[in-house]
Amino acid sequence: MVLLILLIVLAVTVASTPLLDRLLGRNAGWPIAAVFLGLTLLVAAQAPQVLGSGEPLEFSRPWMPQIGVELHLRMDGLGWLFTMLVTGIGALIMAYSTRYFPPRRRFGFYFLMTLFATAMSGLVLADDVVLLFVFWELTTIASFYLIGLSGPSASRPAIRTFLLTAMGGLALLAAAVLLIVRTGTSQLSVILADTSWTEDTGFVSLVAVLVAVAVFTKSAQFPFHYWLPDAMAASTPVSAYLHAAAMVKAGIYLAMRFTPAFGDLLLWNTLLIVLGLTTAVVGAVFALQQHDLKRLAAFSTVSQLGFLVAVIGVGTPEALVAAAVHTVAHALFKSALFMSVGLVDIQAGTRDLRQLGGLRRRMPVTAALAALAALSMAGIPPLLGFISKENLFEAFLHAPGPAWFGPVAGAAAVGAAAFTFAYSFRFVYGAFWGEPRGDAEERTASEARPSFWLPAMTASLGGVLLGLTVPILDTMVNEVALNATHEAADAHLLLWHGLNAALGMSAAAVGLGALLAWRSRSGDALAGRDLVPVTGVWIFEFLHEGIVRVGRRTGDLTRTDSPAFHLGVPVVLIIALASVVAVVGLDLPPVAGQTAMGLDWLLVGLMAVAVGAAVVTRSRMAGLALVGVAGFTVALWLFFLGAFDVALTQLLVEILTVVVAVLVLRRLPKKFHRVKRSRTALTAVIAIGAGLTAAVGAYALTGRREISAAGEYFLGNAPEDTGGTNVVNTILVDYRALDTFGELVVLGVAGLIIIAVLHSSGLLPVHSSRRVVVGGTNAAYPPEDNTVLMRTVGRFLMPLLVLWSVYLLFRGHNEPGGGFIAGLVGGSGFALLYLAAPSDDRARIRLAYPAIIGAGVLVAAFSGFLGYADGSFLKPLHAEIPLAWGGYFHFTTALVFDVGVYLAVVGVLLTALNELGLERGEGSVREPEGFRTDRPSAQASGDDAPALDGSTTGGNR
Amino acid sequence: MNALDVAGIVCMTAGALVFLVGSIGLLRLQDFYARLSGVSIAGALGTALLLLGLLLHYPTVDNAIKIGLALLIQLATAAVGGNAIARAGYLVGVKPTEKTQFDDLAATEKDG
Amino acid sequence: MTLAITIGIMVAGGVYLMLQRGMVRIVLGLVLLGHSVNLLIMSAGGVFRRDLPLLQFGTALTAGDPLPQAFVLTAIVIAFSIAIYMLTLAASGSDDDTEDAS
Amino acid sequence: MHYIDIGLAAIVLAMAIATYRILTGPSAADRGAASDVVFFGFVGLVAMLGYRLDTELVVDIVLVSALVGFLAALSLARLITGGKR
Amino acid sequence: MNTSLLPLFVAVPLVSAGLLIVLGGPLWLRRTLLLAPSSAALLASTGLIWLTRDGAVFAHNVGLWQDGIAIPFVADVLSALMLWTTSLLALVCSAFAIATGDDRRPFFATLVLVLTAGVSGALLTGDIFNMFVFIEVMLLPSYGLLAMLGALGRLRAGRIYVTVNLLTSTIFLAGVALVYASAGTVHLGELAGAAKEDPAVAVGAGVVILALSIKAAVVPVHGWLARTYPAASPAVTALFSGLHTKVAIYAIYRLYAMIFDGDAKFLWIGVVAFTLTMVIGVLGAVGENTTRSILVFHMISQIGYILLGVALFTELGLMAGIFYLIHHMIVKASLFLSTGAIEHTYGTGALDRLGGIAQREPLLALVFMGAALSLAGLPPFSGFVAKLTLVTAAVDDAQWTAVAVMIAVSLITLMSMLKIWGGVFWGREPKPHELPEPAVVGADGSVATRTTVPVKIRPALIAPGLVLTATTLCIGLGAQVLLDLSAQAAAGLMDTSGYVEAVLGR
Amino acid sequence: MTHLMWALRVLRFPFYAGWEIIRTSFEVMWDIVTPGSASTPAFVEVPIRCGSDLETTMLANLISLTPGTVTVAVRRAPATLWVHGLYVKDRASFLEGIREMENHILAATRLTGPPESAPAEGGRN
Ligand code: NA
Ligand code: NA
Repeated sequence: MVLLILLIVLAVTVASTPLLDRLLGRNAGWPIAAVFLGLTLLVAAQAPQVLGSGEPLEFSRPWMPQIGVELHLRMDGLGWLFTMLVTGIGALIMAYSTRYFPPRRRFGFYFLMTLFATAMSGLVLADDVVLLFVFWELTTIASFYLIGLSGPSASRPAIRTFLLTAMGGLALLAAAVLLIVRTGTSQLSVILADTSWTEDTGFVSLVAVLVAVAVFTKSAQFPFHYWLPDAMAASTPVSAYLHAAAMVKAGIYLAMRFTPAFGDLLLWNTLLIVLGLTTAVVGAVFALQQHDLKRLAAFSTVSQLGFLVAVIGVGTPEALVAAAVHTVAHALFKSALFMSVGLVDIQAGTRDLRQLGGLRRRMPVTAALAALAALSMAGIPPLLGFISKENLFEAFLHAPGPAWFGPVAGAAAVGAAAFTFAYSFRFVYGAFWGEPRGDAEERTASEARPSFWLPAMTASLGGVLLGLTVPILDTMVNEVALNATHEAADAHLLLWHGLNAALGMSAAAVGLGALLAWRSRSGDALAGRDLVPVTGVWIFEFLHEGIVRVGRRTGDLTRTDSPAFHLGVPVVLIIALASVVAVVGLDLPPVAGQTAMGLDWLLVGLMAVAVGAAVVTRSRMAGLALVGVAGFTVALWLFFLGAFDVALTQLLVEILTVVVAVLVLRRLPKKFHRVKRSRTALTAVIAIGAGLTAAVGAYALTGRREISAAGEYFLGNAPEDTGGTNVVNTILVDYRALDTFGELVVLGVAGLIIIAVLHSSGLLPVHSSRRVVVGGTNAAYPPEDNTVLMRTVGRFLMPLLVLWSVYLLFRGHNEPGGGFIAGLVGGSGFALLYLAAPSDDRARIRLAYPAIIGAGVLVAAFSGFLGYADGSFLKPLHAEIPLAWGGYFHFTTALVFDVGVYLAVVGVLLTALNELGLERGEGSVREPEGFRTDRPSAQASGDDAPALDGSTTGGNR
Repeated sequence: MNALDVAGIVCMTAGALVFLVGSIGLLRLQDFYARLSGVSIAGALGTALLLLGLLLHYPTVDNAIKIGLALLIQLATAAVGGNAIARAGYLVGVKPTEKTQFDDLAATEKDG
Repeated sequence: MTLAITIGIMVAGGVYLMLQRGMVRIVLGLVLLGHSVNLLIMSAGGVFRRDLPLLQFGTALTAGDPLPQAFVLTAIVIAFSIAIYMLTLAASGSDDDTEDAS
Repeated sequence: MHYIDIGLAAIVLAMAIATYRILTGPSAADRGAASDVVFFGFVGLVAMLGYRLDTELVVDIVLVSALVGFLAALSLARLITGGKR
Repeated sequence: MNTSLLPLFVAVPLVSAGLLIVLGGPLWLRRTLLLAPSSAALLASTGLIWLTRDGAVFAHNVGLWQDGIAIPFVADVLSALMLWTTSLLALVCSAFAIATGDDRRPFFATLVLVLTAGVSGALLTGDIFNMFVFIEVMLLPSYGLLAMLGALGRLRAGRIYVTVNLLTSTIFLAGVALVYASAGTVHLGELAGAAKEDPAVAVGAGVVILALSIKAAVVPVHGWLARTYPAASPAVTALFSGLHTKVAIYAIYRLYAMIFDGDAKFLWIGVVAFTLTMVIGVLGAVGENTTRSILVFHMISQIGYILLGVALFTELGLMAGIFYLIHHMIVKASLFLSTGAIEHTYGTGALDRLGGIAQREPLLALVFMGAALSLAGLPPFSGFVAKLTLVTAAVDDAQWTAVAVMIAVSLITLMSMLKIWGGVFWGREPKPHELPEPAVVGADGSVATRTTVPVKIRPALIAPGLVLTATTLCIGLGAQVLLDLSAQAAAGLMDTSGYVEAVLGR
Repeated sequence: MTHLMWALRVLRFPFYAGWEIIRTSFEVMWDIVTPGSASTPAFVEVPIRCGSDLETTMLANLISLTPGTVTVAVRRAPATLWVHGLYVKDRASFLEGIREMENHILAATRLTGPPESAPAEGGRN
């Protein structure tokens, strides 16, 4: 319950930051600090249970039961320690922030900081690996924005930080998933208690490496250390929190948490100790080199975390005790140090050591608290830092592995500690002692108000107090070590352990450090020098650039607007698929009947001629005509195969395609574009491959069964089911009317989009190569007289076409015909009118063709809805209507449906003729009035869209 | 096979051959305007014979009307189509053969 | 087999045209491909029963499978719709060349 | 082999020849004229196939073809002149 | 449930579309006719999800013809979920189009309605030829929407789009023909398991799947998508991204489960292709320099993730894939809409011309970033759950390469999202003269010369994205709801007997 | 009586037209199948007497249908056709041939039969 309260209180705090910010501005930090303090006390109050009796607090709720993920929280000693740090240090930083920032609203800051605290608490309390990961990533996201808050210059560092820590997060995710799948649970404590997976060396090594990557990235360990100083772009309170209690400590927590599983794994020990100590040394050296106090503190964090990682890598209970103590010590001194950097920065206007000096006189309190923190960091008794370092040294000496490994590790630690002493000295001496070195401003710096330095002083004194009363930490550190290693520890923390190796090492570190500080003029001699040729940032940007470049190349693979490329790839894939099938081979049934009749060969020959010619011609007109010939041949084929309606449709469509295509082709040059020979060869190869594939496929995969059950059903039942004897038509308007409905919508939409596209883009003018050369006075020129022949013939044909089309419409259910064929015939009539007209103006067909299309769709849909009277959409209804001359007319709503089809077809043909066939005024897509008057229904559409009138009715232009 | 059938086959075969000769005309005749004669051989006589053959095979009143109508339409439209293409060719300046004796149409232009 | 050969010829020609420059040739290629698939659908119904599925005129026993015929009819109309739209695109905006470099 | 097949072959040959003319031109008008022949050939083929395949219904196709075939010819003529009526 | 209502998902928008053409009418009426069908569909599909949540399958023989003869419309939890998501997206994208003024273009509303009708039909039909028809119903309006709206290159893009899609549809139809040739039916219920038993059916169905893969833009047939989507208007891109490729993905799931019965011997092909898709897509994304082209390449990459679920074909994998699919549709549309709002207002989506928008538009920034983090698979958004379950499924199936790739790719995904973030939301604000003229003229038809950086992005442009980002957050936080439904859907795909029983009564 | 005569003339017309088509077809076909060419082509201006559009159309179409001649251009006032003839020996005989056709058409279209008066000789020489 406590755990739930804790998280809820935090979440509520996050949610209330906008309000607090609005009411209090920067002072919003006070109530937040109070809340954090309260939570700290709440957590502290759990110590008797969690630390004393070793009973962890637990809470659980289902979240993703499908994969066994729960909202499972658990606070043991380890969790308790980190929660204390998160809330305790959090309270100090929040209080500090109220004075650090200038007095105005800081919405994003408080929101993100509290979110950060929430995420961090969640992280250390999560007892579910998925939940752990969720909070882990939340800290990443929060830190990204916190860094980014500082303005444009911070965006790159923020992004670098995000990507690097997200990479670690992904490693953690991989580890989590591996564990879930392996152990069948996502509960962390169960996984860690399970020894079955830790015995599989390969598996445990993989998981260990993944977790180590997460730890190293989050805790800024070599070679991922660069992000932490990089992130100094963030404001100082952010840095203080990030470095002392949150974010980087997440890595430490993770490493400690997984020690029960990996503690005995030499790979883990070695990895952590070697890289940890390397980081400790490198970070300390770099810290000594800095001029900027904040960067110095940042490299110091890198180094101190190196110590922590390395000692966790040792894996013994004693080592974990040392880790626990040092975690606390570091949290206190590092938060104090950062806060003092902020104090100096604000009060003196700079944090550059080259400008600072002698501040102790004007800022004595700050000087004192900084010195105390630095002393703790340097490992000087009686501060807590001294005790923790003693324990660290002791632990390193007992590092696992070969006998020489412990002493070497110890020596490295001493080296790092010496540098630590040196940079601690540089920090305090450079800023507060000596003489002022800079300009006016910091000479006039004054001490901050108590409310500003008090939080820092608290942290600083905490190190002193705990150092003096260190045995009170015994229970806690023993419990932490127990939780982290699953082995009991029996540590007794003391300031004075007697004369032992660790004390000697401490002395050596201090001595060497003093020597180093003296020889390097407190670091000035080393500062600013490039010790290594490349920086981590450079490597990151190099890799980043590299990936972007590779990405660019990848995009280039398909970066072409030539349809040929995009069309060619699928064809090649099909050929490949066919080749594979051919190689593998199929067991096919025998051919079920005769697949060739003598006459068929005529059509094969005709098709070969037509297609062959269409392929080689360079004339657009010839191309069109020849493809038309191929289309006629298809119609003949359909006729051969007994598909009479289909053949008729194909024929009509072919003609109308030519009619429409001509309207377009005249706007284009006579000849097709030239194509390079190499391309011709390539496309020919692909084409032949595709042709072979199609021919073999068609032969092998079709015609090997008797008529299908469905086909048999239709032939047997159509008259009885539908009252129609034209079985194909009954399928179209009865059985599968839904297909036909879709098809008529497709056709209608084609008409609409032609209008829409022309509305937005317009057509090309007639191509110059197609101009008439004969003069206007030539008797062959005047259209009025010269079209008289076609008009006269048209006058006789038109009624025939209309009659014929109506006849076809009505008889379709029983004999060849139906809505499509009838519509195409009717549409042909309009095409004739268009073609025979002596002028464009007289060719214009003054009908609201979009409305005809719409009416077609509505009529078809209406007949569909009639079907609901009998239980289903598009179910045809039947009635026998008595005829005047006797007998009955079998009426079915399928006929209504067919009327809808008819209308849509006619509407589309009208659209094509009017939109493509008529010339428009130059630069205008408007057409003359008159059209509008025919269409009252379209009038309203322009009312509140003056710029784009006719917005739903393309005819209204 | 009755007499009508035989007549039908004869008609059709003859029509097909006429048709073939017409299209050979497309190859052999000298200029565009001459080749239009090939078109009308195929479109008029050729098609007419073929339709007649069909009628002889299915000699019903119904078919007589339909085929008669079809023939009428075919002849009318073939003629108008031929005219349209001839005029189109003339308008875009398709050159007649050198042998052409005179061109009254071109003269109308000069007069104009 | 004859139908399969026809399909092969059309596909080869269609693919060839489709892979050339210029929208019009692409459209023509796609039209050919569309035809060939329609024939494939007919082939899928079987080519050995070739009588008309018009029950007034013939018998259901030898009629061709009507279902593929209905499919083809639908497919023809859809292909027609798209073809006229593609032709519009070919003459809309600029020349129908589909490539920048010549 | 049927008697009529000679005729069928003759028409197909004729259509092939016309196709050749479509291909070679030389003028657009020639292509248009040749296309007309191909279309007539189609009508003729249908008529003969009606005979050959024993389907009276071809009369319908012939009628529709005659009605609409005209459109193709007019359209091609229009293309030759670039749309001039 | 009265199953005869199922065809209304198709019929209602079509009637509305027809009325729009015939009636015209004032703007409010036209907008009502545009929004009402999607709203109704959203409600209806919510009900449908409720009814199918326990695995029930509802089928209706359209026209009441007998089983196996009629075209069946089938709703199970998978199709219900898809219907819900597509309705939501149609609604939200229409609202966005109203805000940008796209809806005033001729036939815009009509085309969107037809598009949604096509999508619904394709999702509900249990007949592969009918699916072809509805895919065409969906595509035709898209051809117009792409070419009539959007940037300068829209006609070029339109040409690629229409030709590739037509070729693909042709291939699809060829596949349908081959299936019919061998199996003698196009009815999904009768085809259940047919490809597993008969290799000839497998070839045909394989061709169908291949065609769907092209439509879904699987590598190596992804190029067309990357070239075309950025050319459309933002609202249209969002609509397409949410609907088009996703219908193809849905169909792949459905058909592979039904016809192939999840046949294990072909799955490796999918694993290879989809893994490649993840990599190529994300690399392409990171190399691009405008918001939309980055997002479009991502989409390709994410399609790889989604389809991996079906390539695993385990209960867990399918569940993860379906969850991913729903999540992705919402998030991707949100991203297109929020970057679209910027593009619409600032006239460009080029990263180097924009900057500092987080400062000016904190809400929009939040909307974008939420969706971006979700896309990259970060908690607490739905993308995290999607990635987690999918990775778990892949680990469970021991697809180690795929696991490694998924993890690595999500880092690069984040990288490219941060590229947008750094280029557009952070960084220097652009000077007025650096921005192009607004891409679309104002609602009053005026075209003003740009003298200032646009003041404020209108709330109406932000709200649609906000709705979707809020949805992804809710799905992430309450993951069990969608996970449950996805699990149910996956179960329906693993064992298709319920579906067959519903459509054939056996 | 007039009507009966007219009906007979109408009935006769198809046979006339058919015969003309057959005759001219064989003429041209002979030219096609024999080597070389006997053609003497020309574009001829043909003044006509046809009054209505129907008559003009019938004449122009018959000209086009008969191989060897094709109507290229039409004018309604004064009614004139421009015909491309493949075998134009001389202008007069060619015009005479057309006039013959016209007579048959007018006989069929007019109740009164073809006008006896010769048209004004507007043609060129
Ligand atoms: Na263009
Ligand atoms: Na002639």
